[in-house]
Parts: sequence; structure tokens; C-alpha cells
Amino acid sequence: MNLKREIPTSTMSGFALSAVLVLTILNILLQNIPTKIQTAGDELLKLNSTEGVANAVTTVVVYFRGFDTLGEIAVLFIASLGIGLMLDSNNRCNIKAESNFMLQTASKFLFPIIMLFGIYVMIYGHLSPGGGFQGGVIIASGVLLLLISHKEFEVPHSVIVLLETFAGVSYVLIGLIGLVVLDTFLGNFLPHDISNMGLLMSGGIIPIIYIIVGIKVGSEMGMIVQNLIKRSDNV
Amino acid sequence: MTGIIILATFMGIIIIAFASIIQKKLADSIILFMGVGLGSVVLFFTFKAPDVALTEAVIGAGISSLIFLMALKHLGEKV
Amino acid sequence: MFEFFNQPEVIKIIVIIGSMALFFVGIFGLLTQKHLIKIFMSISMIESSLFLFFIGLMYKKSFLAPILTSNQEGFTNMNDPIPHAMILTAIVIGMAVLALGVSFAIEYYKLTGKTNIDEMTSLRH
Amino acid sequence: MVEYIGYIFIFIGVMTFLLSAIGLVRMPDVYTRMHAGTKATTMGTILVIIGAIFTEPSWAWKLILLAIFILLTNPLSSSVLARATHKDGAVLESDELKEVSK
Repeated sequence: MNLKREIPTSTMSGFALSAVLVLTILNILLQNIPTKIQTAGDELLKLNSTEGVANAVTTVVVYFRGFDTLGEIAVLFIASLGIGLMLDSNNRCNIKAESNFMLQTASKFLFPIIMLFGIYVMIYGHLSPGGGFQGGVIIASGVLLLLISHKEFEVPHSVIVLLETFAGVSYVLIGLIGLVVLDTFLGNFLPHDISNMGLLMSGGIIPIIYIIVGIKVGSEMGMIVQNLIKRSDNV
Repeated sequence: MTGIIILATFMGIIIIAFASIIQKKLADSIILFMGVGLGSVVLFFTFKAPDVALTEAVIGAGISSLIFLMALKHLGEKV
Repeated sequence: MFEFFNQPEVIKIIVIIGSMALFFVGIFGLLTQKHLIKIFMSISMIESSLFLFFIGLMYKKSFLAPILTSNQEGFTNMNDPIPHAMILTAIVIGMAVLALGVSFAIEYYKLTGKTNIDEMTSLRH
Repeated sequence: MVEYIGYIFIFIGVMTFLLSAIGLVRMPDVYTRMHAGTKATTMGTILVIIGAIFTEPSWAWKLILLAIFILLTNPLSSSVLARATHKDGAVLESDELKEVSK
């Protein structure tokens, strides 16, 4: 960035004009900040106390916007597919540094703890902060630890295919069962009593759907990580 | 106190982001970029959105750094 | 002195100006930097500023997180959960799309050996 | 009453963090900076966790798990960092054992 260069007049005038515009827009924005607005969220929280689970964000993601979440994990799948097509992975790790004895031993201890934490975040997604998206990415970072520390480690492709197919098919199947039983796609056909809100086995299909989303996100993110690490290096 | 925390974190994020943009070495730039993600985690938690904070913590500090570092390994420093 | 910053209007002004500043830092990087990794980094910063704007605009100071705990009754006095749900999925999808873009960049470098966007002129003629 | 014991623990932990930050600025080279930045943060985090156990006794089991996880990962990550800097060719600022080792 060469600041000593002469700045032309047109640039200067354009800069001044944009500054005036930004200040004007800012002025309009700051004068019209409403202090009390009625949002869709208030109605939704009211509905959540009769239909949903303790974590209202989970209800919105999985139940009220469940069809959109299906589309979003389809976007994730297509991104993962594109990365797998772009980076033709062979079975050779392309990180040149050797991992030492300490990292190899400790990663064997740490990997089950990270997986346990990811599964906890996934299963308790309807009671506490967390859920399928976060738990899936935590599991993928556990896979990343093993990929870095052990050169020969690789998640078998058949396992990824099995998990992803199972998750996608069961998501659509649960939605279709809801369509048959309750005339709504992803209708909550399992018993969900409001009185035991806050227990682990409450909320009907909402925790099941979020666990399915977690499995799908975890396998897709793990595949992205593995493709990035194990790319063929002959540039 | 909440307002002062929000103001200070925003100023820190903006300074770190600008330093990350104008850095000459790409490795330094990537490390500073992770600082933007960490500041966002603090802000999301202050805004009472723990779900989003957890997501940003996992993504911004874990996987995003891996993606940029693998890109640096393959593309190199040369402009 | 600290009470001045705790007013809801002042917090909204801080959020608006701060995320606009982060947005323009990203635009500055997008316009001045030449390396592909810096470009992706700037795009990611612009995304971050939008997420902060979205969440911070709906923040009410006296309200709680939208999660029911044992010592509160009913879904009252809670922040709006809709922006949280939107941004939560947007972060994950933004990361996956970033990984896809980086893989495109790696393949392009493998084919042509260029990382400077000023030299990428093969489609110009 | 029990909360105040917790606050004292949290204060000592935060002071340890402050010492670690001062050490990061003051130390001359990579290895000593790493020494200040990793050892002190392990102790500081564990002291803050002990303070949190005193202030919120119902979270005790989760916090103990967190402390065990930090005790496992923090020395490991600092060891890996030190190994990487040594492979990268970093040297000490004033090597007082240089005459002995030759």
C-alpha cells in the first residue's frame, strides 16, 4: 500500500460523497430505532410453551423450520461432494512433520473424551446449548486429531456412506410418517407431554431429528477434513 | 458494564481484523484471523446467544484454521 | 459513566457502527489484497460482521437466553430465538462453502500455478 | 460465606493469568515466552475452576471433568508447540549452557 502516491481528485470526491451518504444513512437509522417492537419471536415463544422443548432455538431449527434444515444439510452434502470431487484423495497423509510418541499416546486417550463430549452435546441439544450442528463439528475435530497424530489412520469410505445414507433416509422417513399421521411434514407424532419438559426423554421427535442431523453433519465434516488432509501432493 | 464489554470487544475485533488484513506474512495473518473468531464468541455470549457462541467457537477456532492452513500449505506465500 | 453505555439505544448504536466498521474492513481487504487466501479471509470477515449485526440488533439487555432452566417459569422475558436459529445454520454452511472455495483455489493453482488475482486473465479473451 | 472462598480462588487465578501475560511481553525469546504462556495458564484455569466449584456447587462434576480435560490437553499442546518451534530452528536468546554442551 503506497500512501505517498498522489491521490486523484475524482477518488477524493467519490470518497467524500460516500462518507456523506454513509453519515446520512446512519443518521436516519439512529433516529428511527424503535424501542418496543412486536416480533415473530414473541408469538413463537408462546407457541413453544405448548409445542416445543426447553431450548427454543432447537424447536425453531428442527420443528418450525424442519424442512429448511433438510435443505441446509443437503447444501452441506453438495459442498462435501464438491470437495471430494475436486481434491482426489489418495491414502497418504501430506503433512510432512512426524508426530512424536507423546502426541500419539495422548491422542488415544483424548479421542474417546472428545467423541463423548460431541455425543453429549448432540443428545442434550434440546435441553441445553448445543445440538446436532455443533456436536457433528466437534466429532469432526476429534477425527482431525487422529488424522494429524496417526499417519496411517483413515475413516473407511464405507462407514461414511453407511452413516450418511442412514441419516438422510431416516430424516425423510420420519417426516413422511408425520405427513401420514398428522397431515404435516415432520409432524410430532411421538408423545410429547408439556408436564415433563426438561427431561431427557421428552419432546417427541425433536431430539431424534437433531441426533440424525448430528450424524449427517459429523460424517460430512469428517469427510471434508479427511479430503483436505489426505490430498494427493503432486502439484 | 455490559455496554463497556461490548464496546471494548468490538474495538478489539476491528483492530485485529485490520492487522490481519495488512499483515505481510500469511501465517501471521491466519493466526490473527482466528482472533476475530474468538472475539465473536465473546460477543455472541454477551448477546445471550449461547448456541451461536458454541457453534462459532467450534468452527472459528477448529475447522476454519485447518482450512486456511491447508490452503497456505498448497498455495504458498508467493503472491 | 458506565451507565451511559448500558442504555439500549447506545448498545444498538455500538452494534450498528461496529459491525459496519468490520464490514468495511472486509471490503478494504477485498479491494486491496491480491492473494487468494486474503480474499477468502476478507469474505469470511464480512460474513462475521453480518452475523454480529443480526444477533446484536435483537439483543435486549434485561432478557435471558431462550433456554428454559429450572429456576424460571414459562417462556417469558427471553430473547428472540429466530435470529439465533438462522445464524447457527448460516455459520456451518458458510464454513462448508469456504472449504469448497479453498478446494477450487487449490485445484486452480495446481493447473496454472497462479495465486494472484491480477494474473488470472485466461478468461478475458 | 462459601462464595467468598470461591471469589478469592478466582482472583488468584486471574492474577496468574495477568502474570502470564506480563511474561509474554517481557521474555526475550520463543522458548521462555512459551514457558510463561503455557504453564501459568494451566494453573490459572484450574484455580478459576476451583473457584467456580465453590460458587456453584451443583456444577461440581462437570467442572471437575473440565479440569481433568485441561490437565490432559494443555501440557500436550505446549509440548507439541515447543517441538514444532525447535524443528523450525528457533534459538535461545542467551544460551548459558552453550560452553558446557560443546
